Amino acid sequence: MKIRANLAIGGGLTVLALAVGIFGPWLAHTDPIMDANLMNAELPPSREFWFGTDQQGRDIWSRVMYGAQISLTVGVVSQLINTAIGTALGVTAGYWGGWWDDFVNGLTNLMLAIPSLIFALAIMAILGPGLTSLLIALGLTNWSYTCRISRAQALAVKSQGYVQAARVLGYGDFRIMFTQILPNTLGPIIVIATLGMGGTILAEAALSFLGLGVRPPSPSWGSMLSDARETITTAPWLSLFPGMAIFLTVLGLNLLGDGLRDILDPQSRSRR
Amino acid sequence: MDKHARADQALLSVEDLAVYFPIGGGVFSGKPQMLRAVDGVSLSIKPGESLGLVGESGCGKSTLALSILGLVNATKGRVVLDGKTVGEDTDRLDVARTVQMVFQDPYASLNPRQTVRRTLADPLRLHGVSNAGEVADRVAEMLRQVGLRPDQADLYPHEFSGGQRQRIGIARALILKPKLVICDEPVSALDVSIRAQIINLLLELQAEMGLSYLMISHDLGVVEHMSDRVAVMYLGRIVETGGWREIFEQPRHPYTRALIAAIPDPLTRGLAREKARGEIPSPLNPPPGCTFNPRCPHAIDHCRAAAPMLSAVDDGHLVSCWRADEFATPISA
Amino acid sequence: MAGFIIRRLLQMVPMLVAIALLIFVLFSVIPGSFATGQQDEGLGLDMAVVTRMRQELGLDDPLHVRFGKYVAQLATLDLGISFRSRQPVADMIGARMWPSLILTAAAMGFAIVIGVPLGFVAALRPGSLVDLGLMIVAVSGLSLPKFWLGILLMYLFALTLGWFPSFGYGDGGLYHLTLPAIALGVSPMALLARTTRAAVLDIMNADFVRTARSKGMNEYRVVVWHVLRNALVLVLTTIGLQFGSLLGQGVVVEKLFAWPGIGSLLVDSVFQRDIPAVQGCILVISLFFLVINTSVDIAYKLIDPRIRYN
Amino acid sequence: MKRLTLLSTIAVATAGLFVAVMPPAEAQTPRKGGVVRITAPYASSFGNLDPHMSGRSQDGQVHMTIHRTLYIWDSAKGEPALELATAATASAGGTVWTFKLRQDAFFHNGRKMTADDVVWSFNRLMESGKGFVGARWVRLIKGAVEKEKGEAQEISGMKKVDDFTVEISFTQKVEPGFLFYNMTTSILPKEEVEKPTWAIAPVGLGPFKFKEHISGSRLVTERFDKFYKPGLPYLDRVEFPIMAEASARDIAFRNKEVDTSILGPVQYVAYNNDANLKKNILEVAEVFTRAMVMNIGVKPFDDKRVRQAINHAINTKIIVERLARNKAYVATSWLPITVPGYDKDMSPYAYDPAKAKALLAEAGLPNGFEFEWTTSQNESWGLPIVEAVIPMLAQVGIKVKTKVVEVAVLTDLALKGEFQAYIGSSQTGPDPLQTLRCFHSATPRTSCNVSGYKNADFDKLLDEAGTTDDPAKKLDLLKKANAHLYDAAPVWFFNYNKAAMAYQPWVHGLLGNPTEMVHQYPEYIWVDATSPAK
Amino acid sequence: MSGANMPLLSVEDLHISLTTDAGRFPAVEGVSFSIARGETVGLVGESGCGKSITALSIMGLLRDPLGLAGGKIKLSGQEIQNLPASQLRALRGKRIAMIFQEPMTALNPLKAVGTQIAEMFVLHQGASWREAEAKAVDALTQVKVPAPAQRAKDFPHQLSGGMRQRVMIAIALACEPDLLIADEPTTALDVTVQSEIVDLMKELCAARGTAILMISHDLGLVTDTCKRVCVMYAGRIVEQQDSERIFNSPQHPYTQGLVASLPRLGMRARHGRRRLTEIAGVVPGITSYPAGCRFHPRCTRRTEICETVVPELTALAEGSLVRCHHHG
Repeated sequence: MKIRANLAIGGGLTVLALAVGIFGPWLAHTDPIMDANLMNAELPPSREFWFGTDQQGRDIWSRVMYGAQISLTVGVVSQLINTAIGTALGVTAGYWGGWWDDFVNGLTNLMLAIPSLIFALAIMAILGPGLTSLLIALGLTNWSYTCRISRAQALAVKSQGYVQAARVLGYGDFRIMFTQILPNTLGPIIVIATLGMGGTILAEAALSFLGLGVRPPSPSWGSMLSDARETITTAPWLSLFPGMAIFLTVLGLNLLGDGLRDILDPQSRSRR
Repeated sequence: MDKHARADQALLSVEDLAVYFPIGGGVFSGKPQMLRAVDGVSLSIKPGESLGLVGESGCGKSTLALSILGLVNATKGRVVLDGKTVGEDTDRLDVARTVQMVFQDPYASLNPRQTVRRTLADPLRLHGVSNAGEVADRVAEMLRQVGLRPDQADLYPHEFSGGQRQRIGIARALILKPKLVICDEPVSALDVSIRAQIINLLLELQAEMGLSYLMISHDLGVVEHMSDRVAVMYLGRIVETGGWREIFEQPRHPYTRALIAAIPDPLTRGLAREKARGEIPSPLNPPPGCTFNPRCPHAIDHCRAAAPMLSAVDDGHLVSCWRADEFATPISA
Repeated sequence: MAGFIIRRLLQMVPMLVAIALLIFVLFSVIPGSFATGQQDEGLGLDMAVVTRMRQELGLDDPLHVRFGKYVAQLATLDLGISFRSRQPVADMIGARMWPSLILTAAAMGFAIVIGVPLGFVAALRPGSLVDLGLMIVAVSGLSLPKFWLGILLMYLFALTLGWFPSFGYGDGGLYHLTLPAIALGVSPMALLARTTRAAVLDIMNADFVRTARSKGMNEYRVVVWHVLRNALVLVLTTIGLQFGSLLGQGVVVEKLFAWPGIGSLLVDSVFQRDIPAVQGCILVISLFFLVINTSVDIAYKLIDPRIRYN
Repeated sequence: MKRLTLLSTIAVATAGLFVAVMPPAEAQTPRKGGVVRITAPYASSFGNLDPHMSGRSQDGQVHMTIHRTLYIWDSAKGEPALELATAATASAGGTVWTFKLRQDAFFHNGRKMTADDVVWSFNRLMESGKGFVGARWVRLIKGAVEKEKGEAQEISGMKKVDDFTVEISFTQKVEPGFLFYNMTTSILPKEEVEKPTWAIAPVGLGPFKFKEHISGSRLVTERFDKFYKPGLPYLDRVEFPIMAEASARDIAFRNKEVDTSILGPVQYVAYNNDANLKKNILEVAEVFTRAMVMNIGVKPFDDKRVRQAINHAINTKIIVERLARNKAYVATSWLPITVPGYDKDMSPYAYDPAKAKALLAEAGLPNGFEFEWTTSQNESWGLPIVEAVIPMLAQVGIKVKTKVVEVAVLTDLALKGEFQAYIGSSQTGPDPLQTLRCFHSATPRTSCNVSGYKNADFDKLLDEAGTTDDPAKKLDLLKKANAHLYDAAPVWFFNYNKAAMAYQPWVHGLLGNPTEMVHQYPEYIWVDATSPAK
Repeated sequence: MSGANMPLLSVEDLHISLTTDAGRFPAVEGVSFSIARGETVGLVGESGCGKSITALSIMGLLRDPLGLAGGKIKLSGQEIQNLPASQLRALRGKRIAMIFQEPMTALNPLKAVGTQIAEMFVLHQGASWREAEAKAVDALTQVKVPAPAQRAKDFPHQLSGGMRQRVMIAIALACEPDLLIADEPTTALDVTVQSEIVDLMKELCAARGTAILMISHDLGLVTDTCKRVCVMYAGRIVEQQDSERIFNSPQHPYTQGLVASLPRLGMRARHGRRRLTEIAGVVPGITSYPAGCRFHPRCTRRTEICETVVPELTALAEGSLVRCHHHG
């Protein structure tokens, strides 16, 4: 009996993170923004404050619970945008080929050539800090792998008999792409999206560090961690808990992605 | 020439069709080469007739099939389906209602994410059958015709065996009631013990529905069994065509003879001298003269110098070989 | 071969032009201006100076005029003059190039030296506890924010153990290079471990490995003679992509460790709206990516006969 | 000498408030030699090594080391002191000044400084078509604007009297010390400036000469032996390791890899809680005022009662205590503690939500209102403060929408008036008159009247202070103007910054410079033998 | 058994199991056959019947999830199924060699084919690489590759399918093994090339006295190539016959059905177009083998006993065995 350990651990951590993301507001003890009590600033973990308090005297437990919402929103939404862009471009490029394929390839190489963090940094500088900007910045800059994979998948699926059959039956191109190609390319795309979600959460943290992250009122794990980095020697709990939240979530997503790859995309493990 | 194959009578007539593909080439990488996949092919099929198309990999039979279906553009020549020129007088839907295809690999030719019902019903809806009841009835009827139970319609392809999948493939090809069905190696991917079921089914359906078949196969036994007439292709050209009896009993082209000699069957022992040498050359740079000459056991100097034309040796039996007259003897015992 | 290399190099040109256009357009709409970005804090700003700066720097020209000038400049390999230092951007980047390159190379070296063997070991015992353990370690490397990892490394190796300095360039030697290189190299290391594992698993299941076994080879020879090279060919793409983008990923690590690379120049320039410097940095980072990937293509041509003879 | 008297008076008046703490009197004699490593904490690189071109504090660190100008800020006395000039005399009602120059000042290239260098340097600052940051300090000289516009070849108001005497005519009554202590008016050697290496290897009159600059990593200067102050400098080298990242700086400082470190509030507390580190912290009240500026042109901020209500609604004291960690002083009005005109008898707005509510009700806003608060992410005068204030304002019914932008954008928006309220930090010294002019109705928003404040009474007070010759009266007028601002509350008075710098125990001779803590006087710094730096 | 009559290879009561998440399944059950020196034996059956894994088990190359579950494999009387890995390796390539179905993927794409042949001489004859490369060219000459010295430097993708399979044959026969196992050696090739390859293999083996175990789904190919044929169905051998008699007088209902269902060339001319005889039903998968005779659900002659009792392999005549309750 083979235990798919990565799937189990990864899935478990991901479900946990999602649960926190959804139920965070109910799990939190206090309001993460309004309940700043400067008299309680920087208290270590205790019975009252499970994860301690931050510099403003806010309950870190509550902020980590709320932060899940923002961090996961960033991860999920921007990755959805990436997936939509990458899949749309990749599938059409793979299916149609020709000049469109050349164009999409060029665009993909262009996106790859400018490292996504740099690109996101530029977009954040232009749009200004904030959640919406972040979703756009991270959503527009990480689709090249999805595009490449979905293009390769579309190319592979395109030569399958059932796509030929659909053409023979008179299906239009878009109908073929939607009903025949897309459903059969989703496996690897889901894998990339899962892995990419982790990357996006980390990118948000990196942008926060560089001063261009998502910003309150609501906290994100990345901004919490970034804000707490100065106190790593004096009040380590400030960075420990958001740091662990990021680490475990991204680890979970990565393990889940690896596990899903074994199931959904067994033949192309080494592509990419 | 073939006086029976008048255009008005033929369901399908392919007239001097050529399909070339550019290979390679680009802004920085020089001139593309021309792959002559199909190079001047003419053939026709009458209503209710079966034409067997024989050839090995790279001979252009798949490209020919695709151009009949209007999915590949002709470089030269034309395809006339039911009196209409494909691509000019027809759109994709017209062609689809006239000609359909059964694919080789029953595993790859069914969308794994669609139920049998969707696979069969979607084309109907696409072609204007909007009444839900009628769609359901026709799907059920079609399944019955190919030997499946209507209650299996809601299963997914992986729940069927290879033979059953091929039945679904046939049902899909027939659901629009086409006149011509292109069968591309319909049994070669199936288990040996299943092949007979599918061959019998295809023949029954032909009789029942008055279908014409273009039967593409490298298995001469299957072709002989199913065809009225046979065409043999080699490197994009038809090298020999005629009635099934002429082709298999008195093949005039050395390639046809080599194909027969190559069948691993006790029946063909003793035909060693007819076997071809070496391998099929790349269609990118075919040999000069008769394209079969490097492999031909009977090649003479003239074969290397000039390409023979397809010409009649008998009523309806055309061969493209300089020495066709010398091979008038029957091949098998 | 020479023709192939020239062709591949020529193919980079349109890509670079496209990148130049993209970043030009992006940064022509960025809010905040260089002049106001010059202030640290407070508003003791002399608007007369601002106005003069704008004129001097040609910022009041219409967009298409500026782009024309920019392209004309680029055509002569001139990246323009920095708003901030009034030095040629090319000189500024030139001064940062070497530190960036050694950091990137060291990080990639770390990633390859650790990641590839890790992936190999894991793949030779697929599904074992060793495999699972190694992969979780590798994936953990992918799951840490770089700056946090960097701070932890500093804390451990500089402050607690005193093995390495916590920051700075020093004389550019290994002593100062080690910690930033590890911080930067951990995520490509993890990716490489993962890719190597997958590649080796793929190859181990390949038919020709079965052929090798049927020849009577022992597993060691099977791996050395047949698996290694094929797996490395599969890993090469990942190495290329990672290496190529590492110069850009260096931003965070350079800023944290006060490493004088292009990344930290870029971030500084973004915040101070030194647009010519920003554009120059991104262009150079992209050029680096293109050069690395072109090199990988050429390397493929050298080691993979399937490509060599096509 | 008249001017100096005035300054001295002001200095005496405020000396009691100085927090600038000199290191305890040294028992040891300064040691010659050694290296000090002063961290550059504000950005990942030095922007421009030309002192005329950069006003950034971080670049100023280097300029203070390599260059000198006519005056220098005397941190001990809290006033500008003569540096390259040995005497300055005023005539014509304070509009014409004659400077006697040092005769022992040499550039690093060995050439002696003369009056020509001063004339040339100031002329350079006004060169047309160049955006020299230092221009603003020279613009008050007669003929400077004409030269700037390209209408004149030379600044007509500058005259070389002899090789070591310069006469400068101004367009109005000025105190030149407040202008020419700025490093952006450094005296530079023409022949070096014209060399192509100028931008990368500066040459000046300072105690240390340029040695090496690894862009983005460090800058090194070494002792200049012909420096004009006898026996100085002590050090062989001054190094500036660049470390913008506070967390990394903390580790590096604790690891003894750097000799000084500017402390943010978080580290200020941490270091003060550490018995060892606590001993070596230098503190100074800097001339920066942090405040939420309200746009008077936007309703309801046009109503004084609303502005006062906001000041009452916020518990400033607790924010300064807990969030700024006492690394700041609660602001009473606009002028900071170390600047003449600050009135120590005034007390800050009391935290009184009830009163705030009452004021709001009076202003017709019993249910409060909502506004957009633009902020940067600065830890001392940005988002964290806003986050702490939001719940306080909520208690009196004021809802806040935050708009987070970069500093560069914040400045832009502020100057354009595109904000309802923003929080920022303003330099509020050392010259009180110039500082208060930022609320004068004649001052455009693009200069510094960002709140758009207009009040005739206030204008009158300032105009009078600008023209009076009586120092006591001037001080009194400044106090009145400052008190006027307190009542008018065009801003939420948050705090005056306290700068804090940790230094290693072997470093001596650091001075708390209230104009900018990182601008040290390198010639006075020395290190004892325990310094590990080589 | 005396040395002279001792078969080269004898497989006795071989069992191979497949382990999946759902449990262990018998993929091959009670397979026995033997091959004499120089003899050609065919193993024929449909996909999944266990013929290929039987071959792999002889090579000792079974890998997870497949495993040997019982039985003996003897080479010249010596049991080899439990030999230590190193001794088994010494046999592989040297005494038993194997050719695989896909000549493209069975060769390392990154190595010149000459080198891949040369490996055999280095491994088994201790030759230096230089000698081995020279011998590789000889080996290519023997498999009738034109311009062998140049081809030796070629990489697999530069060769056609037929050429690649010749290279595989050269590798397999490099050390003149006693037994060559050919697993569907021509399935991926074109019809005209197929017969050339088969002829070459037969010719070379005959010259060396090498025995052949030919594995294929193609009844025609096997009977054409081999003297004796074993027919496998669902993991068991159901019939063993001289190849002459397989087409003429098959004994097992499955074999009979197969022969009757094939549209052989010339049949229509001789007998007219007759409806082909069908074998009803589907080929069972390893995890769903029926009890009793595994062919019984599809058999026209089945009775109750077939559903429960596994028929024994019974000898009918010299070299003729059948596993059926109702054979004949």
